[in-house]
Amino acid sequence: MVDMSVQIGRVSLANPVMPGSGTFGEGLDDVMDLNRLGAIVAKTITPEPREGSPLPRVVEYKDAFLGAIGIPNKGPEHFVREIASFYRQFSPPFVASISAPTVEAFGKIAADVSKPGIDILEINISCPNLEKDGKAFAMDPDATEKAIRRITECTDLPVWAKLSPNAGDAPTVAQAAEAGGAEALTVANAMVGMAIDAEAMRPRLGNITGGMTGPATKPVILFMAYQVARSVSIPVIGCGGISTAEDAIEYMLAGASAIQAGTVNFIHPAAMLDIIDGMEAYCRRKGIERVSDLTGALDDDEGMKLEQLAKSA
Amino acid sequence: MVDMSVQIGRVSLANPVMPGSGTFGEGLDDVMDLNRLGAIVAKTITPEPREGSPLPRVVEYKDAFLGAIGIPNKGPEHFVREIASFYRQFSPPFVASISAPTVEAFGKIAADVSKPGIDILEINISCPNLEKDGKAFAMDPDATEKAIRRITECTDLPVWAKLSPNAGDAPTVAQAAEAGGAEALTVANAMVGMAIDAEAMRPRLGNITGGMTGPATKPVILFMAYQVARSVSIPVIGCGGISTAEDAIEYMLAGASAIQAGTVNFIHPAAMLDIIDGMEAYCRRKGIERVSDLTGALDDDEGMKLEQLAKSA
Amino acid sequence: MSEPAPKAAADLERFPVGEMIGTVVENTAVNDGYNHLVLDAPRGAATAKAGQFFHLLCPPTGEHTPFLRRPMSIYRIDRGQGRLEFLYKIVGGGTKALATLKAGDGLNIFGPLGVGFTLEDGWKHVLMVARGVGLATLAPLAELAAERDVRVTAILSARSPEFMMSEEYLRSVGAKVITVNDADGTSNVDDVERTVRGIVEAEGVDLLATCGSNRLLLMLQCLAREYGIAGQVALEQLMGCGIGMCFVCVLPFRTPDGLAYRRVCKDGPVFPIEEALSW
Amino acid sequence: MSEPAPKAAADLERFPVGEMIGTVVENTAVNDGYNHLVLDAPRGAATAKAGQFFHLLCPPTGEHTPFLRRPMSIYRIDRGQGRLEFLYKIVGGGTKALATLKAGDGLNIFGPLGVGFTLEDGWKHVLMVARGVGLATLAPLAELAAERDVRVTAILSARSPEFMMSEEYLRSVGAKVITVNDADGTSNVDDVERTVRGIVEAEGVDLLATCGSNRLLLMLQCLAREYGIAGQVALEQLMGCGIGMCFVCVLPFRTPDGLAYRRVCKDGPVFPIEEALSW
Ligand SMILES: Cc1cc2nc3c(=O)[nH]c(=O)nc-3n(C[C@H](O)[C@H](O)[C@H](O)COP(=O)(O)OP(=O)(O)OC[C@H]3O[C@@H](n4cnc5c(N)ncnc54)[C@H](O)[C@@H]3O)c2cc1C
Ligand SMILES: Cc1cc2nc3c(=O)[nH]c(=O)nc-3n(C[C@H](O)[C@H](O)[C@H](O)COP(=O)(O)OP(=O)(O)OC[C@H]3O[C@@H](n4cnc5c(N)ncnc54)[C@H](O)[C@@H]3O)c2cc1C
Ligand SMILES: Cc1cc2nc3c(=O)[nH]c(=O)nc-3n(C[C@H](O)[C@H](O)[C@H](O)COP(=O)(O)O)c2cc1C
Ligand SMILES: Cc1cc2nc3c(=O)[nH]c(=O)nc-3n(C[C@H](O)[C@H](O)[C@H](O)COP(=O)(O)O)c2cc1C
Ligand code: FES
Ligand code: FES
Repeated sequence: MVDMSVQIGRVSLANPVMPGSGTFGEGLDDVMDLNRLGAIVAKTITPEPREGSPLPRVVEYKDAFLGAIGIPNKGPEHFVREIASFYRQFSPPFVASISAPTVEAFGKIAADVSKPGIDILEINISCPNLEKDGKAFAMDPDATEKAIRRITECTDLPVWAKLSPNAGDAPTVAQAAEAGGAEALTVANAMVGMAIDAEAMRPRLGNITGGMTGPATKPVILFMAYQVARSVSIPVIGCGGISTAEDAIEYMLAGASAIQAGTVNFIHPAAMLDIIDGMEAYCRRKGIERVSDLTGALDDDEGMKLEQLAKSA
Repeated sequence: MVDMSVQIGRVSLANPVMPGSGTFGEGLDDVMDLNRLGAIVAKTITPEPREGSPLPRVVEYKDAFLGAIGIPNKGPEHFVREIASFYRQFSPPFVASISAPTVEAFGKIAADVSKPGIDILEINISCPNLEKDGKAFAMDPDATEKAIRRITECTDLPVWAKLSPNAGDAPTVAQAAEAGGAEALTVANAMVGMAIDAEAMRPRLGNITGGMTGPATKPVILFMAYQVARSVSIPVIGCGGISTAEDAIEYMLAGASAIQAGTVNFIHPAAMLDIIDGMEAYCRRKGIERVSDLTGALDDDEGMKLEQLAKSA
Repeated sequence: MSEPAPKAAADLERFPVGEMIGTVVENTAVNDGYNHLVLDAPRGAATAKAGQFFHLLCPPTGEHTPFLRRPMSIYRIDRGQGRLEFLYKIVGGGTKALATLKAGDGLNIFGPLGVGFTLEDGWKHVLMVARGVGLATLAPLAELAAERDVRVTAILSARSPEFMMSEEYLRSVGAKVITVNDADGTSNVDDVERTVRGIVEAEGVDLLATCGSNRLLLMLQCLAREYGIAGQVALEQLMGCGIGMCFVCVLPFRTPDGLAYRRVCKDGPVFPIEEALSW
Repeated sequence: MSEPAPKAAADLERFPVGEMIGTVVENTAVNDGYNHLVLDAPRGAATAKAGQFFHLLCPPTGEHTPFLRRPMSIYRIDRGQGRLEFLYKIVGGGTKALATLKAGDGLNIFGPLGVGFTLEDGWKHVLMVARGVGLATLAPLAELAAERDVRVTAILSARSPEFMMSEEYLRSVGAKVITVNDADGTSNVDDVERTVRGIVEAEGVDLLATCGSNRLLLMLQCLAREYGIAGQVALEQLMGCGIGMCFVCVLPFRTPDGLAYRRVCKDGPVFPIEEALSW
């Protein structure tokens, strides 16, 4: 028997697998037993309701999903009343994802959703900071720290900060989020990209740019998770291109304590169950007793340099 | 007849297509007529000779090349004597690529290679800055500006700065390079990534991390080129995942004045000729007289927002 | 990505929607550009309803590697034989890949998905007006109506008689079929409108159902309002997940609160005709 | 990526290396895990030399989408018929994809590449010692030697007699063939060393050539030094470009200036035996 539980700050999860925000919905309740998940993560909500981006909202490019959805949502009140209460029937911890355009607004929405039935707040800081030229919070260690600090002042719930791969210096932003009081870091959100229709001489997305997700991003985000895990002491939740148990294990080896699967839910709707089963089978096969033992277990001695070869030759 | 020439700062190129540094070599002279290229770009050299990274140096991942080569080279003297003189037999402008660990060393190597037969210096600033905790120059607008300024003081040759997609704020770094005196910007170098062998619990590259290049990176770097082209007034040379004429045209539409093809040279060694021919055919078919008219010709009005639809409904 | 064995939920009642492997019985060209796909898929056939769709994982081929699934309306549900049928137009990478499937091959399908057509008790006559591949979507409605002893008249519009599909099939389930086409000029909207008015006024109609043409939709919206008849339209939009999670597939609709986006996959693909916007 | 038609250089003299489409004549299993591929590729066959290799663009299949090319030694050059032959072991995605090719299919190959074997004037006897798929690489040397009236003795080592490939072919070009295998215990290095010493001392040898085994390489390095005979070894390393541009394929070598990396694709794949390091 493999112990599949993992500890993320104050919260213990039955297993390390959960959906990425915005890639999950009630529809999956018709497909699989949601109680098997490590946690349930809701789509991001914002202080004001949003209709979302102009159409078209997606284009596929090789192994990637390039989407510009624009966080359509009906605001915090509807979220607490309708969505959070729907998920109370399920046992896994329920994670609300929140975003806001200012530090104050972050604090307010955090307070607004800190209601029974919501166990954790994931902070989507990949959104424009209206106090700083619209540059995303996640690109800016200082803004990140301020936002997370304000949120932790406004809620007693554990706070996870979701970083952006578009920030140049991931470890610094990660440390800022930790300093602000985050209990865990989700690494990471989508990579900004664009696609152009050469014939039409037009962007392929209504929003011009979009977020790239899916398998194609894995090498870059896996590295980011590795780098971040080595620079903070709070747990890292890996998220980027995870489609299989093997991908999930790679993130754990790189230093993640849990993982989120996003785009794969659109392709194989029950993929998270396959990932859980595959991770367990891997541990069993390798004689690893606790899945949490995988965290950071990468043997990352560098390959031999020529000078070392010369000595050993 | 389509006019295929483009102007990059002081230099006029017969066409907009050239290889990415490090993805080209004499070997191609046995494969195709190098005089057909817009320019010839040499592999980066450093002040001191280097053996390069430990093995293995490459792993493929879906549509990407993940490589850690480590800039093996024999230093500037050998470069001027052997490599630059070999390329004097060809007509396209010859671009040397240089890198260095300090601002001073950048200036010195720039002076050392400003020799007859070398027409342009491309500055690879994706290398660690030993004066600033080893953080790459390209991640830091200030260091970028200082390095480029020092180089332009030490050479009369046109200077192109090659940016990194790992910097969080590409426009700011781009403006810094422009302020330092760069005549053009190459956008961009490889994205840092890593790959892990879950079975062996080891990194797949000798160097642990590597640069991700090839088609998978196109959406991200295309966006970076688009963003940079709108924030500087010097030409942008697009580079990232270009394998076909269509890819090249997308970069031009996004704002690039020329393009570099990298990894595709490993897959289809004569791909650059196909790209040139394909761009010309596209212009002919569309009645575009000068390939340079493609630069920035993207029609990037946003899609209609719901509010606008409401008005028009 | 190697194909994981789909998790077939043991409990169909509790988990009615699922990923499953259908076995290709037939995948043949109906006419230039359209294919007819018959799948052995007992689990899907058991639960699918008229107007719903499946989300197909088109197989990677040497040339095409479709990443996302592709939505396809169910053209026919054969519960007796446990089969699902699709009628699809070959347009891009996904449908080209689909067209390479041969009898005996497996196809990963996900569904049944979406809100289909509704037949209210007491309705006696359904008038379907379909164009092109829209025929595929309306066909199961005809069969459903037949099961419930509701009369069906179907006006099928196509570019030319060769593109007139499923005429036979519709007649076989008891529909009265009227065909119009561009080639002989019978398909222009004014003529079709006249035909519809004739039927409504002479025979009475309880539901106007349509799919596949913007101009027919506009015309039927007006007639539905004018005559006070219920109308339903099946819409299409590019999709991501197919089950309401990603908000990729939205279209604008007229709602009581003004214009709003709704998800074609989850809130539709069949919508009340008065809410649809023309596109 | 859709396959661009390779730019066939009009001028073979000026551009001897190129991308070309070979037509599969045969692609059959030789024994468990090894395939023999025969390609119609007149341009390649015209210029290829013993010890060189081609860089193959393994076709994407539903399951495998190899991104980079895969290097393969030329197993046989049939200039008369304009054919190239390869002998390959099925190990991963690329070679699995290769194994799906059928007669008549096209295969995009790039070459000929690298520095092959050198036969100096006046040499009279070549002793080849090969193991496993290393046989593939040495076979053209035997044929080259035969053309030049140089005598060849080949010691072939394999796991068991079933894995003994190309024995017939080597005999047919006039080589004297000695086979050893693990199954009957004849392939251990000490025995092979004794055999080599016997041949060198009894018949005289001008070149020791080897490929495919680290232990055989070490043994032959010593004997080459001891007897003062030339030695050449064909090496393998993971490759990117195949023509010396990317520095992916380096291995460490003993050089006059100490250890240094060299590119297997461009500086090799055949190297002087004394420079190779064991691996
Ligand atoms: C609910 C629903 C039911 C459908 N039923 C059928 C059906 O029964 N028969 C049939 O032939 N087609 C049907 N479609 C359309 C079908 O999904 C698309 O034709 C298919 O996805 C195209 O895939 P492709 O890879 O071949 O083309 P792509 O290369 O993806 O696209 C080719 C063209 O088709 C457009 N397109 C792509 N996906 C869609 C989509 N989901 N809806 C509308 N346009 C799209 C693209 O914008 C592009 O212009 C249905 C769509 C929906 C949403
Ligand atoms: C100059 C040269 C000539 C060769 N000639 C032959 C030949 O005649 N017959 C033959 O069967 N093989 C030959 N090889 C090896 C052949 O290239 C590899 O077996 C092949 O690339 C594996 O591809 P794959 O996708 O099937 O396996 P992958 O999935 O890429 O790899 C499977 C395993 O093989 C290893 N491998 C991959 N590529 C190479 C490589 N280039 N060299 C060594 N190991 C590798 C990987 O590290 C991995 O362990 C040659 C290699 C070189 C460099
Ligand atoms: C359609 C879509 C919508 C998303 N919406 C959100 C969101 O609302 N909030 C958020 O933090 N991340 C959002 N994401 C990002 C995912 O949670 C996840 O970080 C990303 O998809 C990377 O994981 P993947 O490669 O497994 O898809 C969205 C991603 C997709 C594809
Ligand atoms: C094997 C390899 C070596 C490279 N070496 C260098 C280098 O020395 N200097 C440099 O500026 N860029 C180097 N690059 C980056 C390329 O010039 C180019 O920026 C990158 O490959 C992106 O383009 P692509 O997607 O077309 O490959 C290298 C890339 C590869 C694949
Ligand atoms: S396709 Fe994802 S919400 Fe409709
Ligand atoms: S494979 Fe590129 S240098 Fe050898």
